[in-house]
Amino acid sequence: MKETIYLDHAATTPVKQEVLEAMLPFFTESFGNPSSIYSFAQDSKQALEEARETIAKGIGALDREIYFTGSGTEADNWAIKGVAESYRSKGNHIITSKVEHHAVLHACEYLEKNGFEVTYLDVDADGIVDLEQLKSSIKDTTILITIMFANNEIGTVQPIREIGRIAKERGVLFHTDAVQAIGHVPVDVNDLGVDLLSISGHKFYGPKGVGVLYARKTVKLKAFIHGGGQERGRRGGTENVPGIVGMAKAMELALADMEEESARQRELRDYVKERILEKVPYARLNGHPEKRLPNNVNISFRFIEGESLLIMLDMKGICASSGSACTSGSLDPSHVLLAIGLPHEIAHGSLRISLGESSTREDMDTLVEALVPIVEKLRAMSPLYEDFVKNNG
Amino acid sequence: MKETIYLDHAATTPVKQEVLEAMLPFFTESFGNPSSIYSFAQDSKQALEEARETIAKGIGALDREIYFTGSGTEADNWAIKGVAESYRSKGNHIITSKVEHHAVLHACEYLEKNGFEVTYLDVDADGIVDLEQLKSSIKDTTILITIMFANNEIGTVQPIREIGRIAKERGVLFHTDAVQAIGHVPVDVNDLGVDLLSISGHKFYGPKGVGVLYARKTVKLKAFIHGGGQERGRRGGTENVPGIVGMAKAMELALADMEEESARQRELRDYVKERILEKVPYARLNGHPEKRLPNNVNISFRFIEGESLLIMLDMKGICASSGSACTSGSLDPSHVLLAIGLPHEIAHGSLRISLGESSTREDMDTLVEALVPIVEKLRAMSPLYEDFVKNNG
Amino acid sequence: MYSEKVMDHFTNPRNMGEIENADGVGTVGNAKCGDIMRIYLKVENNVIQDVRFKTFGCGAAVATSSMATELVKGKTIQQALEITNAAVAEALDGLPKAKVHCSLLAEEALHAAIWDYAQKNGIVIEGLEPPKEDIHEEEEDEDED
Amino acid sequence: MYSEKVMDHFTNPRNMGEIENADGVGTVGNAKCGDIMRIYLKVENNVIQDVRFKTFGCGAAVATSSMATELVKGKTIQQALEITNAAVAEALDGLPKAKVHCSLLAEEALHAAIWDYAQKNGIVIEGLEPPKEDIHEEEEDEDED
Ligand SMILES: Cc1ncc(COP(=O)(O)O)c(C=O)c1O
Ligand SMILES: Cc1ncc(COP(=O)(O)O)c(C=O)c1O
Repeated sequence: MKETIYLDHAATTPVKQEVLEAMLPFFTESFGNPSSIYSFAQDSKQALEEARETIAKGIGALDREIYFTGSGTEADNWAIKGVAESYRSKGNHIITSKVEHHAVLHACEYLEKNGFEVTYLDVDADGIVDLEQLKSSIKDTTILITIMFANNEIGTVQPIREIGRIAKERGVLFHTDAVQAIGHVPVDVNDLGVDLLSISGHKFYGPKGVGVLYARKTVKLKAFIHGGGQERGRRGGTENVPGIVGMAKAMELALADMEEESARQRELRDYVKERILEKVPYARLNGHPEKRLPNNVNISFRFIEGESLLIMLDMKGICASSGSACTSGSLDPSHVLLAIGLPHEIAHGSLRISLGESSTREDMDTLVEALVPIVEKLRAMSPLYEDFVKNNG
Repeated sequence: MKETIYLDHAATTPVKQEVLEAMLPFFTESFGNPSSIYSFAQDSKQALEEARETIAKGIGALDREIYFTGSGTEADNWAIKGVAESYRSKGNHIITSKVEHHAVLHACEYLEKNGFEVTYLDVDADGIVDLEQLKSSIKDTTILITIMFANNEIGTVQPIREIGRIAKERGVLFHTDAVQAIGHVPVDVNDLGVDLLSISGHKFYGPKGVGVLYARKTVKLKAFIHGGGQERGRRGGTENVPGIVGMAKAMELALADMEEESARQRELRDYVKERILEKVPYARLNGHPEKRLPNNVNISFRFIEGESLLIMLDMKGICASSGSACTSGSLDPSHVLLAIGLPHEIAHGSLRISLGESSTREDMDTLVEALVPIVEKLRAMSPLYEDFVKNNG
Repeated sequence: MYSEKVMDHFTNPRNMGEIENADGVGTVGNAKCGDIMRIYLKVENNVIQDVRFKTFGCGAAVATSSMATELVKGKTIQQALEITNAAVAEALDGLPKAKVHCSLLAEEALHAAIWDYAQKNGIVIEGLEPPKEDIHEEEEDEDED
Repeated sequence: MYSEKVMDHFTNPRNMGEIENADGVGTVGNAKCGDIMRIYLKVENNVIQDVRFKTFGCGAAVATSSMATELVKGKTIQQALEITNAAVAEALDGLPKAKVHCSLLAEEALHAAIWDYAQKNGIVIEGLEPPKEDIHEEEEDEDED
C-alpha cells in the first residue's frame, strides 16, 4: 500500500502522541469524578482546573470564563441559543454571515423558526464580510453578532477586531466561531473584543468530542444542557476529564510553536497554490489571497466535479476535501462558494487542501504531480469542457 | 500510601484496559473524520457504524434508532426538550418523578419556564413511583412520561415495563434515563415499551463524555444540537470516534458477563448491607430492599452528617458518596432522600456505596471495620446524639 | 463507499468520448446539481451500433454512464428503452442511497439521446417522452420518518 | 479541598465534649441545612475558663467549632465577642467558598452561648443580640454575575 498524504487537517487532525500520553492516566488510573470529595478524585479535579487555566491563558481569558463542552458545534449552539434566550427581553435580532459553519447557520435558522430575526451578511469575492452592511444592519433589537474567525472551506480570516469594535460601540454581544483559527493565528479575546468564542479540540491535534465555549464574565450565560452543578452550574454532565486534559495539552503545544509552524505552513501553502495555478489552466484560488489561514488552499477547477477529483486523489493516497455537494449526498454545492459568487458548476469543482504539521514540500509536489493528469482526465470526460473547447476553439 | 477501595461506581467507573485498547487506534492512527470520502477515513466510519450496531443490539434497537451524544445529560436534555418541541402542537404536559437525576429535573424545570406543565410523581418509601398517580395524571395534553430506570442514589429500579404499558395504552411517549441501569440489569426497549432511552458511557467502564440517545424510529426527533449532517442530520458535530468505540466495547463487555457479575455484586451488596445494619445501631437502608441495582447500598446513619463520614472514610482509603448537601456546597440534602420521606437530619447522614467489578468481600469487610468506629466517633461529637441519649436514656 | 464495479467503471470508463455526426445526442442534468451527462448514439437498422458518453459529475455519475452505455451497445432501440436505472445500478452491484439519482440520470440521458434520434428521423416511439429540463426536481432525500 | 489545619481540627477536634452545669450553652444551625453546633462555656470572673463543643455537620463545621473554642479559651467575654468568623477561617488557613457559612455558624454558636450566660446572670452585653433562628437565611450561594 502506498503511503497516505493527509491534507485534510481542517476536517480533523490526529491526536499527538504527547497529547495522548497526557490523557492516558485519566482513563484507567485517575479516573475519579471531579465532583467527588474523596482525595482519590483530586487528581481529576486538579487536572480539570489546570486544563481550564491553560485554555484561559491561551486565549487571554479568565479561568471562570471557560466552559467545557462536548464539541465545537455544541459551543456554537450554546453561544447563539443561550444569548438568544438570556437577552430576548432586550431584542430578537441576530446578525451572522452567509459563510458560517452549519453549526452557526442551523442554530440561527432554528431561532428564526422561534421568533427571532436573523440577518445573513454578504461577503465579498474573497469571502470577507461587508462591514458597512454590518453597521447598517445593527438595530435596537440586535442582541448578537456571530461571525466566524476563519472560514473552514476557503480559509478567509475575518476582520474580527473591527467587528469587535463595532459590536462594542453599539452595545451588542459578539460571538466568534474560532474552531478553525485556534492554533493557527493569535487569538486574544480582550484584544479582539470578543464576548463569546467557540473552540473544538480535534482541529489542533486534540481529541474529538470536546470543545470550549468562552463567555466573558459579563455575559449572562444560561445553561443549554441542564443537569448537575458542573461548569459552575451552567453545563451539566460528568466532565470528560481525559478529553479536556488532551485538548488543553494540544492547545499548549499548538501555541508554543505557532508562529514558526504557521510561517512554515504558509510558505508551503503559497508554494502549492502557485504550482497548481501554474500547471493547471482554468483554475482559480478561492478565499482571500493573504487574509487566510496559513494552512488552507481552496482552488476551483472549471469543467470538473469535486467528488471525482477526490476519489482519484484518494487512489493516489491523497486525502483532501471538496465543496461539492456530491461529497455530502446533497445537491447544492457549498454555501460558502456560492456566497463568494461562484456559479454552481465552478463551485462543484473545488478542492480544499488543508496542511498540517506533518505536511512537507514533497507532499506538495506529490499532490501537484497527481493532480495535473487527474484534472486532464476528468476534463476529457466532461461535456462542459467539450462545449467550452468547441465554443472557444 | 494505603490502597484505595473504590466504592463509588455509580459516580463513575475506570475505563477497562480492553476498552482503552479498542479506542487507542482512533486517536492517532485511524483518526479520519467519518464524514470524509477518502478511503483513509473508512476505518473511522466503519468503527462508528459497528459501534452503533453493538449498542443497538445491546438494547434491542435498530441501528438507525441510536444517536450518539456527548453525555448522558445531553441525551436526557435532548429527549425531553426534543419531544417537547416536536409534540408541542399536541400538548404541553410532561410527567416525571420526584427522584429523577438533575439532568431530567432541570430540563423539566426549564420547560416549565417555557410554557410547559410538569407533573412530578411521588414515590413511596422505597422510592417506587406511584402508578395510580401516573395513570390519573395523564391527560389529553400529556406528550411525554420520563421516569428513570434505576435511581442513582438509592438504587431503586422502577416498574419500567408497567410504565411502558400505561404509556402505550394512553398514546404517550415514554423516555427512561437508563444511565444507571445499563450493564447491571437487562434492558430491551421493545420488551419494555420504551420510546426514548438515555445511556452514559462512563457508568459501565467506558469513557466519559460520550452517551447515547435511543429514539424509536416512530418518534419525531428534532435536532437539539444543530450543525452538520452527522447522526442522520439530527446531532451536529464531528463524531467522537474513540469515545464511541470505547463505549460500544464497554457495553459489549458489560453485557457479556452481566448475569454472573450482577449476581456476584448482589451477593456482596446484601452481605455488606447486613453487616452494617447489624453492627451500627440507628441505621436504615434506603431504597427498595429487592427492586434495586445489584451494586447499590444506601444507608442512613442517624445523628451524623454525611460529609464528615465520607472524609473519615477517605482517610481510610475508602471512596464513597453521600446524599448530604454538604458534599455539593448547597444546603438542602438529596431530593431523592427527601422524596422517600426521610427527615432532613437523617437524609444528611446517608452513605452510598456502589460496587464494581473490582469489589471484593475483603473490601466489604474493610469498609465495615472502618465504618463502625467512624460512626461512633461522629456520634460522640453530635449534639443530636447527645439530645437523643438524654431523652431516651 | 462504492462497490468495486463502480470503482472499476469510474476509473476505467467504457465508451467514454464523442461520436462525430452522431445519430442521436442527449444531454441531461444541470451544473447546479453537480452532474451533467451526454450520450451519443450511432444507430443502424434500429440497432445501437455505437454509443459514447461524457459526464461531469461524481464517481457514481461516471460509473452509471459507463455502465449504461455498456448495457445498450448492440441492443435495439426498444431493448435499450427497457433498461431501467435500477438495472444500471444493479449491474454496478448497487449504489449508495444518496447516489441513486445518478442512475436515474443515466437512464434519462439515454432516453434523451434516443428521443433526439427519433426526432431527427421522424420516428414516433410509443411511451418515450421528451427529456425533462431537470431530472432532480422530484427527489427529496431527507430521511424523516 | 480542605487545608491541612482544617483536616487537623476535623480529625483531632480540640475541646470536643460537654460541660456539666455549664454557665452558658448555645445551639445554632438546623438539621435541614446539615449543621448544628452547640457550645458550652464555663465562665469565671468574666473569663472563659473552659469551653466545649458538639457539632453535627461537615468537616468544616467540625473544624471551625474546634478552632473557635481554641480561640476563646482563657479570653474575657468581651475578647471572645471580638472573634469574627473571618478570624476563625483565617486561623484554619482558609475555607472553601462553599464552606464559609460554617465559620459563621461557629461565631453564632459562641454568641449564643455567651447570650445564654448573660441571660442566666442578668448581665447586659452591649451589641449582643439573641441567637437567630436560622443563620442560613441571608445567604445565597449562586455565583451569577
Ligand atoms: C441517573 C443518571 N442520569 C444521568 C446522569 C448523567 O450522566 P453524565 O454525567 O454522563 O452526563 C447520571 C450520572 O451522572 C445518572 O446517574
Ligand atoms: C468553523 C467550524 N465551526 C464548527 C465546527 C464544528 O466542530 P465539531 O465538529 O468539533 O463540532 C467546525 C468543524 O467541523 C468548523 O470548521
